[in-house]
Amino acid sequence: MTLLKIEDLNKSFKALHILKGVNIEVNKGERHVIIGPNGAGKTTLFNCIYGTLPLSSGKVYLAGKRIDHIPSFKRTEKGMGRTFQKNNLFEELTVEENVRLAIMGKKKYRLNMFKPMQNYNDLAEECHRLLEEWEMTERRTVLVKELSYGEQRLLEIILSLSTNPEIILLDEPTSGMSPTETSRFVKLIKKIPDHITLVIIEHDMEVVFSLANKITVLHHGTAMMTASPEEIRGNQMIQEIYFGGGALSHD
Amino acid sequence: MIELKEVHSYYGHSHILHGVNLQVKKGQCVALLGRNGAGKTTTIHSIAGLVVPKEGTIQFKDKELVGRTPNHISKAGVGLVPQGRRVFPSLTVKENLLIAERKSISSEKQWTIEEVYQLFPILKEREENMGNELSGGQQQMLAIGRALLLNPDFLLMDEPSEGLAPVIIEQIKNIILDVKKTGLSMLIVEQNIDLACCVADEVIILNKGEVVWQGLPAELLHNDELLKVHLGV
Amino acid sequence: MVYLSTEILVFAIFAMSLGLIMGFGGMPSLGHCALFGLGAYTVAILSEYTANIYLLLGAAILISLCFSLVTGYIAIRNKGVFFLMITLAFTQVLFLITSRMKFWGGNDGYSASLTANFGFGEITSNIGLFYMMGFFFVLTYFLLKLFVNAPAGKVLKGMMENEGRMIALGYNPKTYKMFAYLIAGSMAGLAGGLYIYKTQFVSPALFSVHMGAEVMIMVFIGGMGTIFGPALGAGAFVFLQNYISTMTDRWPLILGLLFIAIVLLKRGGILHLLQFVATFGLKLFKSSRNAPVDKHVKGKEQAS
Amino acid sequence: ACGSGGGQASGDGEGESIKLGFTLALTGNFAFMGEGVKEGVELFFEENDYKIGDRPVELFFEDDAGDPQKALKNYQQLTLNQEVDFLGGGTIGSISYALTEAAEKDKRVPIINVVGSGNSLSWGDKSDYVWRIGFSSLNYAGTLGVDMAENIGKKAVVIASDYVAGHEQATDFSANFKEHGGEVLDILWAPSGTSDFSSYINQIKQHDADAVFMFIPGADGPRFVQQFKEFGLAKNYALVDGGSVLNAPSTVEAVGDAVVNGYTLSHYHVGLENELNKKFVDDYTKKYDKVPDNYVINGYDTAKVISESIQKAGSTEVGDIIETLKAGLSFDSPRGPIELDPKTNHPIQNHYILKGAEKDGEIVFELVRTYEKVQMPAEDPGYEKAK
Amino acid sequence: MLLFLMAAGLSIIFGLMKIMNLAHGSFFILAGYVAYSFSRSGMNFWLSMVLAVIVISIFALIIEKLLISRVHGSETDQVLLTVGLVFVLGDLALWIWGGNFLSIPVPALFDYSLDFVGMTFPAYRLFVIAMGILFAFVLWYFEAKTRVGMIVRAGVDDMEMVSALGFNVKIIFSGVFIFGAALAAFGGVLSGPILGMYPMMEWEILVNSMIVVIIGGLGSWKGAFIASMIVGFVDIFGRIYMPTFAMAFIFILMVAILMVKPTGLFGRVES
Ligand SMILES: Nc1ncnc2c1ncn2[C@@H]1O[C@H](COP(=O)(O)OP(=O)(O)OP(=O)(O)O)[C@@H](O)[C@H]1O
Ligand SMILES: Nc1ncnc2c1ncn2[C@@H]1O[C@H](COP(=O)(O)OP(=O)(O)OP(=O)(O)O)[C@@H](O)[C@H]1O
Ligand SMILES: CC(C)C[C@H](N)C(=O)O
Ligand SMILES: [Mg+2]
Ligand SMILES: [Mg+2]
Repeated sequence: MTLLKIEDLNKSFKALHILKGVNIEVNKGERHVIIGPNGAGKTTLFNCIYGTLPLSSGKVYLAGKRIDHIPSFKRTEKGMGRTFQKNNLFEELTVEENVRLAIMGKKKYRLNMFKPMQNYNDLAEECHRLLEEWEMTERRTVLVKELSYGEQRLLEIILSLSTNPEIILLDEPTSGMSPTETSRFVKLIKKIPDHITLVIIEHDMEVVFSLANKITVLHHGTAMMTASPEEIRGNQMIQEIYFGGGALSHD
Repeated sequence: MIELKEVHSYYGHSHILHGVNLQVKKGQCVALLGRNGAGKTTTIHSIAGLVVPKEGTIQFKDKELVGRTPNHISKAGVGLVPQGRRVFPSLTVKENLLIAERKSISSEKQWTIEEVYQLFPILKEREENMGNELSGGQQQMLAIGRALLLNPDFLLMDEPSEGLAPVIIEQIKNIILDVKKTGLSMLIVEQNIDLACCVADEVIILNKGEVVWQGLPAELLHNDELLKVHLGV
Repeated sequence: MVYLSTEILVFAIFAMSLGLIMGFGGMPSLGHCALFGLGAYTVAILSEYTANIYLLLGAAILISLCFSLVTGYIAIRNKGVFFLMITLAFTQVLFLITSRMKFWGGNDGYSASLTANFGFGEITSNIGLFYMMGFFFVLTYFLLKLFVNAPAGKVLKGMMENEGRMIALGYNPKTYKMFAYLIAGSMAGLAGGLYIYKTQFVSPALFSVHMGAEVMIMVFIGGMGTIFGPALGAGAFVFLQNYISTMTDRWPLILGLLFIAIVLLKRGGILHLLQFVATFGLKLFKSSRNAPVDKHVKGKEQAS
Repeated sequence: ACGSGGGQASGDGEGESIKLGFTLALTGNFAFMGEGVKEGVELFFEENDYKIGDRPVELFFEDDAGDPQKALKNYQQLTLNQEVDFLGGGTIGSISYALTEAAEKDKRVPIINVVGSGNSLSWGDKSDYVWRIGFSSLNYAGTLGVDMAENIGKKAVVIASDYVAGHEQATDFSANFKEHGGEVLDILWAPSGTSDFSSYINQIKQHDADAVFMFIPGADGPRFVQQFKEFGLAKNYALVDGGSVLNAPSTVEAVGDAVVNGYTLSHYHVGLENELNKKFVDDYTKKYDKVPDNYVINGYDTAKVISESIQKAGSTEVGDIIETLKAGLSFDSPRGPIELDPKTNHPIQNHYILKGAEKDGEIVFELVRTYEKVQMPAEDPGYEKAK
Repeated sequence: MLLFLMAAGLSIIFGLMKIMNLAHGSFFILAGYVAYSFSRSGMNFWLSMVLAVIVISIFALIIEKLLISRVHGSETDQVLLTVGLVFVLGDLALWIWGGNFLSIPVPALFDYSLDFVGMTFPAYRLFVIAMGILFAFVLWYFEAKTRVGMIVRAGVDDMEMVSALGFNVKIIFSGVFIFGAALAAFGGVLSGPILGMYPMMEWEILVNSMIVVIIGGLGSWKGAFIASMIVGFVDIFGRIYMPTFAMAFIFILMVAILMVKPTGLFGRVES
């Protein structure tokens, strides 16, 4: 079943035509990785899907419904979550407070003005569960700005998971992570239940090939090809434009 | 060229570096590896003067760097590619480069903006765009270009390959090797062990603010135990 | 003294309302006095037709609510200084309009004569007024307190920290900002309405830049990002203004030096200063007694 | 402001001290009036050893910056906290109105309206508790309208501050000017706080008038006078000022010879030949090192009225004082004979037409004409409002 | 043009350096007061102008070193600190120069007026206009021909990084701050013969220059220049047709512009 469908998406910044008629379909439960050279338009594509940037033209469907005209916070309500390429967190708050805010985004009582935050047990529980799952419980009272880079990346992902999404867009989740953290991260990502769909931008090929079951190559703003990891690996042209030969040596 | 002795650095009250010792000789490239939070960036910052070590000495070309301000250190010939790019969003791409351009004090190789543009043609194309209108990888290129234009004698690179596509990493690798040939000394922090081992003459592994291993790249690549324990590979 | 305390209470309500949008919503309004002034004018003008305090205060709240709705809608799109200047602009326009309203006194202001009566007797004495303001102060204080600790308040604060991220978490920033703005607006209107019971006089000066700046100052010196801080700031400001000014002509000088001192001591305001002293004191106490008081202090800090 | 004075010097402790409170514009646009009044009051009590009869006097000055809201706050503070026996205040009309209303309602203290010029304070809004020592708009502008038509020119342009007193002055001037054969070509309104008058000045230039009548109190006034000269208007138009701005020492100090040949009206003139004035000018100059203007004399006479009425009433009870004032009070002041008219609570006084001149490098005002014993009409003459 | 003279300094300190300097108006009129005192003591206009600017620059240096440099980056602190300064300076000025309106005499060189197509232009005003253009030129030069403007913008983004590039950001920031204050001081002295000085004037100056800088867009001298023209025209026409509401028009104009372009006419869109 197609969960996310992008149809003929175009995006220009003034005279720069960045995305040129992108078409992508993502099925439910898929681990869909988007790769492509720097500046191909991957982040821009995410921004357009999520509504952070307005599209120039084209359509975006989520579960069959068009969503390209609704504000981005409503897309979260409809089941989308995302992380940012550059850490985008509440630096002055603790890890726990960050997570709570995130969880609350989908709760009905988020507009409640009178009942103190501490009194919501479900909130506390969910927060606790998430932190446990992602092995961050120990760090829960630390201010985010004092976390190491890798930890902050992790928190990015926790936040996007907290909104209880059906589909998550992850923008270079492992960039800046050490191999240790990266492999832990891959392990944790693999634990994400199957019903949650993941769309991931990644440059680290190990990560790409250990997670992906579908890969889209974005080049100069067009989706050159969408195929299984094996096909991508075997494609000569892609080898050239993206891997520049040799980089795949240890696969 | 540069020598750190028993450097102890703090953020506020938290003690991050517990007596780091390391040395980079002239024309040498040293790679600094370690897990997230090991203190790699802190080491870089201690050298660049962005963090002032409370104890220890840092000798650079016979000058003591501890206690000097970042601008002095930079003027003394230290260039920095910071972690997270840190390009200036309110400057255009060109201005981001212009601001760094200066004459080298000793090395004969002089980088110019044109050369940087040749290295990364996309920067030329985006010349008039603001710093934050670049893609992540393009910003990384800009940060590298900016550091080269300082024409330093000693270059600090904090995860230069972060967020770059494999082709570009390959390119960066070549750049580093080229630059090395001009006699520039470097300290590189990397997560990409392949890249690090390819360019470095020596590798240092940091853990919890202490140097836990030091040796040749080849040794490291063949020491599975080490790779597993400290780098998780 | 009673007379002064009454004034302090009114301004405390006013300052707390501004403190809400400034300290929790990141919206520095230089035009908050517009809402106060509107509340005051509403009560003053309507008092010709009715003496029912519920109606009058209700109307004050309603009018300022409507005004916040309109101005908020426009101003919320901007941030920082831009927000500041837009709110100032609204206030200045009101200032000019009220100065020209010949019918309601224009520049000369407009005297009203009214006594509070909540249905159990007229409040004529000063002390009575004091209790009345005190009641409203306590009421608004607890309402605000509830608000900032409740989800909506926390979200508002998150919004101030990092709006982009909040959007990506599914929050609509405008809703929350508007919400806070309306609450603050109606509270300021209420404060304005109450003020008339004390002064029995309104004039366009209520809409002047000075008025706007003064409340802002109260919030600042009291301590931003807290509820009680601005109230404390209002108290300190009114008190000092009255007392220093009877002692010396150099009141602005002293006030100015006070600000500079607050900033240089690197504390957010009087409240923070007090907390600092308290924590410090307790630490000393602890070190001498070795008692587990640390937690206690923490709790207090968070409560504010 | 500070509470100064007090009869400690006498030390005999006879009688409780009399507390006098003042709310004046000591800062802001109207500070030049407030300062003058304050100096006048202080001078009077200094001459009288800070005593009324044999009771010591305590003075409280509060600043209202020309804002009625603040003035009312001061009023409450002074009457409730300090419990003063007599109040002086009202540097501008709007404050006078606010104070009058409050006094009429509370009936707590008698008030001397020091400068406030609102006409209706003598008519519909008159209160037994508030007595004027300065002048009303009509009082000044009326005389000037007559004088200008008869002596200066028949065609005039009016420029006035866009606030109550400005509108009153423009109305009263125009009506009297027309009655005596003058013609008003245009009336321009400048909001208070105008700093650049060039657009007004270019409008004035389009009229072929003999004179410009201005009423622009505050800091704007001197600025206008200066720009009037700067733009070369002084050559072609006589400048007539209805607010005693021109001759204020502060104006002269600020704009220098730009006031030369300008006319103004005042109920006081430094050069008046009478004993009281000589002493007054001497004392004042000794104390403040400058010459007094009509705001100083207002302060001085305010103190005089307070002192006289308390002594005459023999008490500080509000009721007694009001009765005394209502019975009529007259005395000789440095400004000439003065009589507080109970019909209007406004003084009957002399008006002096003054003209700026340069004499031996100094700028002085010369007395050109005197109108004796001008009084405020007891009823509103109902002039057509100037627009 | 007067408006531009008022706003030029602020457009540097606030627009470029992002320092919320509410004491801008105070620098402005303080310079006027100081020049007044010098010219009173017999000095000619030009000399007192230069001296006043020097005095204010030194003063700004002290303020910057002692106070402002401690609150970099925190807008709240800057506001509070500079408001404090406004009060202190205003009160000191009141103390020293009194509450009366004071004015600097027009320099003899320009003490005449020209008639031109039925309008009168005092020579001094023409001179002020010329100075305004000169200011614009200085700012243009500052921005286009020196790296300082660039460094300052970069410094506002990331001060640490700029110093890691080898610039002594602190000194540069102090220098630019003083430059801004000196511009304000120049403006203050130049407008002295036209506007004069009186207590509380600093607020008017501040509000006016804020409006100009905001309408023009932060960090853009072009914006400030054009905005001061626009505001000037609106003001003049407002005064002729609806005197009391002239100011209201300006505010409405500002709101309208910000509604269409939330960062002002020439402001950069920040992400
Ligand atoms: N706001 C903008 N204005 C103009 N051009 C922009 C803007 N944002 C991005 N671009 C350009 O659009 C192109 C695509 O950028 P995008 O960030 O989507 O790349 P990416 O594929 O995510 O690259 P990377 O792997 O380096 O992160 C780049 O060439 C970039 O320069
Ligand atoms: N500004 C700060 N304040 C307090 N603690 C900090 C700060 N910056 C870093 N730390 C802490 O210092 C430790 C070392 O951080 P550092 O950034 O040097 O690590 P790193 O080795 O560069 O890691 P990474 O690979 O994630 O970049 C971490 O535990 C981090 O939490
Ligand atoms: C200058 C004065 C005549 C002004 C007057 N005091 C007024 O009521 O505003
Ligand atoms: Mg990207
Ligand atoms: Mg690091």
